[in-house]
Amino acid sequence: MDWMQLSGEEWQAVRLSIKVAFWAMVWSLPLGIAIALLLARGQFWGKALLNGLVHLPLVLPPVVTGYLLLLTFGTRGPIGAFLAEHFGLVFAFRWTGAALACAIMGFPLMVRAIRLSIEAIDRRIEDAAGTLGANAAWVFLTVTLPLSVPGIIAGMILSFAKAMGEFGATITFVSNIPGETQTLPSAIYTFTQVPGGDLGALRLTLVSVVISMTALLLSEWMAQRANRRLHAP
Amino acid sequence: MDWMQLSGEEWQAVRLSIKVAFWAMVWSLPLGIAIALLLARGQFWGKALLNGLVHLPLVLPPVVTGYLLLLTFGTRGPIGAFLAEHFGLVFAFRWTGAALACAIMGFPLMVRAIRLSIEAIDRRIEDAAGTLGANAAWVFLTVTLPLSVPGIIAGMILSFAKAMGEFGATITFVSNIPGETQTLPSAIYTFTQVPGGDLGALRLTLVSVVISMTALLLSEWMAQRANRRLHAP
Amino acid sequence: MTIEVDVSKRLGKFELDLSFASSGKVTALFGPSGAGKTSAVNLIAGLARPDTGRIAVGGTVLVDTSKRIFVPRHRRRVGYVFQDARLFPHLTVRQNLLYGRWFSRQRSHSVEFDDIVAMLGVGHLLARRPGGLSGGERQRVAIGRALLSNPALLLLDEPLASLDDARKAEIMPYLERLRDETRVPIVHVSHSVGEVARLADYLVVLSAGRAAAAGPLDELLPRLGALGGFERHETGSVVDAVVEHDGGEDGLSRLASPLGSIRVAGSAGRVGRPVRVRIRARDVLVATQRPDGLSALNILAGVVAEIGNGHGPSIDVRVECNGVSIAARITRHSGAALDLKVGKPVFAVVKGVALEPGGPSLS
Amino acid sequence: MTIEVDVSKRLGKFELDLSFASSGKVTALFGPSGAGKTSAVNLIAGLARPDTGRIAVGGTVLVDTSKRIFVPRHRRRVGYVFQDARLFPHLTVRQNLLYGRWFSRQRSHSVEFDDIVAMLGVGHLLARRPGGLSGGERQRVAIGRALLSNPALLLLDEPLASLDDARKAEIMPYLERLRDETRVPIVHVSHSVGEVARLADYLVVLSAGRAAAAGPLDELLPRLGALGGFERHETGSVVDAVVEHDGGEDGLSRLASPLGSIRVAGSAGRVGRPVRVRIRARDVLVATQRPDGLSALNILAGVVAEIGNGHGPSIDVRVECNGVSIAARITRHSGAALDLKVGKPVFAVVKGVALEPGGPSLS
Amino acid sequence: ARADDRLVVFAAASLKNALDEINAAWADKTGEPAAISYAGSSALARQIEQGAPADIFISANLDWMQHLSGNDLTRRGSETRLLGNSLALIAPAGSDVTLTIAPGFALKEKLAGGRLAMAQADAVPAGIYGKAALEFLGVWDDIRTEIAQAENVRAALKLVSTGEAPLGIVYRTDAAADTAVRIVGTFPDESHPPIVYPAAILAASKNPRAEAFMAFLSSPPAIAAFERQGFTVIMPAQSN
Ligand SMILES: Nc1ncnc2c1ncn2[C@@H]1O[C@H](COP(=O)(O)OP(=O)(O)OP(=O)(O)O)[C@@H](O)[C@H]1O
Ligand SMILES: Nc1ncnc2c1ncn2[C@@H]1O[C@H](COP(=O)(O)OP(=O)(O)OP(=O)(O)O)[C@@H](O)[C@H]1O
Ligand SMILES: [Mg+2]
Ligand SMILES: [Mg+2]
Repeated sequence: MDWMQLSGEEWQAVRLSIKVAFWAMVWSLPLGIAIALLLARGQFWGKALLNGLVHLPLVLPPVVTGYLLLLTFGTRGPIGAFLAEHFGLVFAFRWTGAALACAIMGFPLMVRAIRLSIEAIDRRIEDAAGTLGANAAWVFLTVTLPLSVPGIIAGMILSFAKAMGEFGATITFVSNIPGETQTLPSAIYTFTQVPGGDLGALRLTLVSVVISMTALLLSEWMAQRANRRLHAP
Repeated sequence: MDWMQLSGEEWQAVRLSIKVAFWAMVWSLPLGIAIALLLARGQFWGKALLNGLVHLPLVLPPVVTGYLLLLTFGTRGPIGAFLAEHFGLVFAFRWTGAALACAIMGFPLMVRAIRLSIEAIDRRIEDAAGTLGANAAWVFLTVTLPLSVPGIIAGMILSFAKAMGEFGATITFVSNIPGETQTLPSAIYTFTQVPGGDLGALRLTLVSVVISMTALLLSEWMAQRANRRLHAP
Repeated sequence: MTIEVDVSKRLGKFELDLSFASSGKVTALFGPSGAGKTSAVNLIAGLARPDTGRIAVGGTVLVDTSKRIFVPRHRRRVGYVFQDARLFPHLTVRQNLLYGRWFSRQRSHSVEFDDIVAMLGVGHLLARRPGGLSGGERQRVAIGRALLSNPALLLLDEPLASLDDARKAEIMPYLERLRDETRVPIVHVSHSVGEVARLADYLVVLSAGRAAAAGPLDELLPRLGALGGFERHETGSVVDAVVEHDGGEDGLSRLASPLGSIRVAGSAGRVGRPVRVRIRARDVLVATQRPDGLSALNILAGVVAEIGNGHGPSIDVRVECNGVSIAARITRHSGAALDLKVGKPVFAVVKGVALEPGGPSLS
Repeated sequence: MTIEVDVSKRLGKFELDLSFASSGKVTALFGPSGAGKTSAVNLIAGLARPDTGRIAVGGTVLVDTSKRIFVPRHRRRVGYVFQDARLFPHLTVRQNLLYGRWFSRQRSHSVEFDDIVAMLGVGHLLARRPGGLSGGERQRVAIGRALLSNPALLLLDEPLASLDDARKAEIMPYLERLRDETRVPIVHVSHSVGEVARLADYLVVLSAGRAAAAGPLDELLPRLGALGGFERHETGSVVDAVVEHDGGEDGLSRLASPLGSIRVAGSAGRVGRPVRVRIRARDVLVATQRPDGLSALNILAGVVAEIGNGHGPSIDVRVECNGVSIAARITRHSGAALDLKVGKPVFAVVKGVALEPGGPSLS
Repeated sequence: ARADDRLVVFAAASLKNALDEINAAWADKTGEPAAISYAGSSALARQIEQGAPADIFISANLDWMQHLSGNDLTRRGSETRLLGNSLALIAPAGSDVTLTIAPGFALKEKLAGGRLAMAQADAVPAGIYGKAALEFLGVWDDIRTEIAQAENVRAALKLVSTGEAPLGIVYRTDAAADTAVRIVGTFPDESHPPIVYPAAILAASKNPRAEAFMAFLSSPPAIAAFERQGFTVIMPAQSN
């Protein structure tokens, strides 16, 4: 099984991919929950617009998303320049940029899962919490949030898995620099571009699948636990 | 606004994209519902495996998915050869192949959305249907299915939107044949590959966004109606 | 139609271990909250499987763990009125009501849709969905849904709990008719002794998952006070009688009973009809001499057969009239003042309107 | 503490148009299923906004559409026991019970957790989640949750509907204590005249979204039969009295009342304590001559003040004793047999155990 | 590891095998490897436009390089034509087609209803060259509806190696390395614009080792590596 030996650079890509996928998932979670709540419950002007915006990364070819990210979050882009200047936050050609790209690509999936769970909540339970003295924020924290855990877990695993597979937007936005922005999918892509690269691509694909499946199993286990808690005697 | 004029071939790509996305969504729906039901309710050996398999297209770089499709559903591939021989069903270089690729890429999203909705159903309502004489299939048809409509709609729009943006797996599997397999993302990709193609890419991207947003609005409207029905007085 | 139940089932820390064989048309499950009534009904309906045991209704085995028989719920043809209504939220009230018909084999239906709708007073709700229904409205729709499913066995889990008396008074006679005119056995969970006494002929008193007592109603009802778990003043006697004379709505009817002739206010139905009267212990006075000029319709001569210990300030006195026992609850003080002793001849003074053969609910 | 309600609200085709001003400690909402009781309570709790109108409790305005005032639900400090329990499925029973405490400003709590848990008999459920609770168990936890939230206003929507009598008998006295010892006003929705008569001092009878009648309980209760919507035999009279002599658990107590001295079985509490007795019309016999040797404790002399038309075979006779009206329901036949006329001196024979100053529930 | 003094090379993905080998040699020599980001030439060029921290760009075609130099993004005078390649007509290894590539040759008949796999004819370099060659040979119009255009040349190769397409046009470098395909013929150089891989130092580069790396690209070990992958080295060999 010599061909299964990962090179140092490949190990780097594995570690980086996990890091990128993890942080993409974690960073997008609060915003994902907030937007899911807005879309599930809010009645406001521009809701359709917001909804469209959230779905955009799904609709656009990844290359286009990546290019748009490059134009806005790049060092020369309006947001990128602003963030770099005022917060020292640089996305362009950094792993943070890869995480941003992955977060954005997974965002519609995450939001939709959480939103579905929130919409399934019996609002009369929330009403009950309200009469007991909980204001909107507390109702959200003590009732809505715990009851939407199944959706949150689903959203997280979707975001993570998507990040493990995301390639088009990432490579377009932050390129494919080993140790910095070369994630597993980028590395796999590179292998597919040269003669004799198939084995390498297969090797990395297997690694990627193993990682994602582990995460998936973990998420199923957590979801089962949460579900059992919700319906437990 | 001369640059917004679509060429004949581009119109073809637009029509084809809608066709592919629509059929990808429609074809994957029955299987999506079945698998969502299995994953939500079933307790069987290999459930984790099935779950992993469903998520695979999310995890794999699209190119890899496309290549795997080529290997299995191509004219020489085991399934492709079988289908071609026995049912005259050919995917290679056909729009059906594009639809297959899009369906598979959107499948994890669809399954997850439907599954979330099924898991949120109060099973005691299903029990009630059972005592009234409905067997498992009827309970599913008259109770489970209507109550998971929010998830089904969400799954459909996710599948459709994904299909509108899917490119990597499609082009790898069925390549890019104008009028047959050249979908909007493929056409957009073509523009992005040459210097000065930005305007063309932008034009087609806008078209794609308009179509997807229309579908999205439609889905929101249907979901709202369904929700109102479920909670209606 | 017999209902044989002999099951055990563990739910968390709760153990249901129930065994009875009812030959009654209506079997009442009675007992305090958490005693296992709903759990028992779920086993009969096939919503849960017993860990071990056997359930048979009218000779048909529904479950038998030793023989690995388990008839699935949809083949049991039970009409189950759940404690929580469990309406289908996506269907209109009409569709909810008709849901079971879809699956009932017989196409000609013995119970008529319009009748049931009228009885339950849900006609104005038919086009609505359950979402905005009031608590009582839901419960009524749930009752209708079960009745209309053309069931072979009716399971009623506190069907009248949140209904007002007027509504109960319309539903109870329907259930009585069902009991008397069809061969559909009924299992009825209720907290109300009134309901139980009026409908049931077999009583299972549940307590902490076990049958504290089980037997024909007339044997068990006088002992109910001792079994606990409900209001003592509901203790009473049940007497089966036959209409002798019907006095019409505004008049007095006469019933022939083992007690002798009993007078009842209002119509008792056609002559010859079998009826049941319940005499609550608290509605019976004891007199040592026949009272005169008193607005009580029934004054029955008898002898004191037993003087119970009773609770607190009151005692239960069993008066035997023509060989039938009537319970009377009086104060300890009165017992002493009247110098009651076993064997002493007394008169049981029963307020006329307290006898109810088929009128409005007793509770 | 007054509760002023003057609201209108449209729900689909249903129109609630309710106006009353209760000065009572316990205001009962009474009426048939679908009358709008829950809708009214929702408006008071702030779960719904009236289309127009005003609600004020104890002088604090909760809603006033003309002044655009709407106090949000979480600031109203209501303890709402919902008709459907609405427990938090993700929290344990203990966490459910304590949920409201979190948000109550006072950290020292007047009602004690352990007491409430013991009264409701939910101690063995504390670690469980609501999932597997029985119907009655849920309801009890819901009651506990509302009581423990330290409310400024208690809204009880049929809180005892699916509880057995024994359990009711433990909860009712608690509610009575709450009424008597705290300043928390209570709005109580119930179908049971017994519960209402025992707890309430102000009654609102709802019918099709409107207040068919509203007023102090003692004024309204004798007229209840005429208002319809509930069992006629629940009609009765309420008399406020003071304990004159306490006979202990097994003895007889004496109460001083406008009717004169009333004898009651069992303990009535300490001497001087104000109590309330309800005399159901169906528990009163009328005699033209004082009966002897009868196990009735109270035989009150009076004159016939009114003979009602009544329904069917029975009539309501109002007997005035010492200036206080007592209703008696007797058969039309008896009325004729005794030759009752307005002004005729008679005796109201009241069965002793039917008087209940604070004992077990009446229903 | 993102030391700012690290040498960053943006290179067309098809060069990976050769450049990885050269980079190893470079690391042996200098103690630190260059960071090479492989991607499509178009993506890399756009990133350079947006200020990517790259020092050297090696493109798979002249267009994107010219696009950058036209915008003054390359260091003047550093641009060189590094490598050349040629275009091959391939068939699956098991196929027995024979064809002589010549004006008006019987490509369509040999497809026999199948499709000709090639990279996107309007976008991807290999496709552009292939289209030009077919036009030059006068068979493009015959065949334009029979073409399966792949995302890139590697995908076109896959279509042939899996037998999905009976014939395909790919770089000779790709064809030579894949035992699942057979080269049917090579297109004459004059049938298409020169296939050139240009390299340049970028204007924004401040890395002092950029020039050395550029020079190393035409050192004998580098040339050997390129040639092992089937490229023609255009740049005259320099001696270090
Ligand atoms: N899944 C479960 N896990 C643990 N305990 C359970 C479960 N299901 C029921 N129980 C317990 O079993 C007991 C009996 O429940 P059941 O619902 O049968 O009571 P019930 O007699 O119908 O009471 P009620 O009159 O309050 O409806 C209750 O104490 C309940 O908490
Ligand atoms: N959202 C709604 N849309 C239409 N009708 C409604 C809505 N909400 C309530 N209603 C109707 O208003 C009436 C009053 O309902 P409400 O729940 O207040 O009754 P209730 O007096 O509490 O009855 P119950 O004793 O049965 O609980 C009912 O007929 C109900 O169907
Ligand atoms: Mg129950
Ligand atoms: Mg209500």
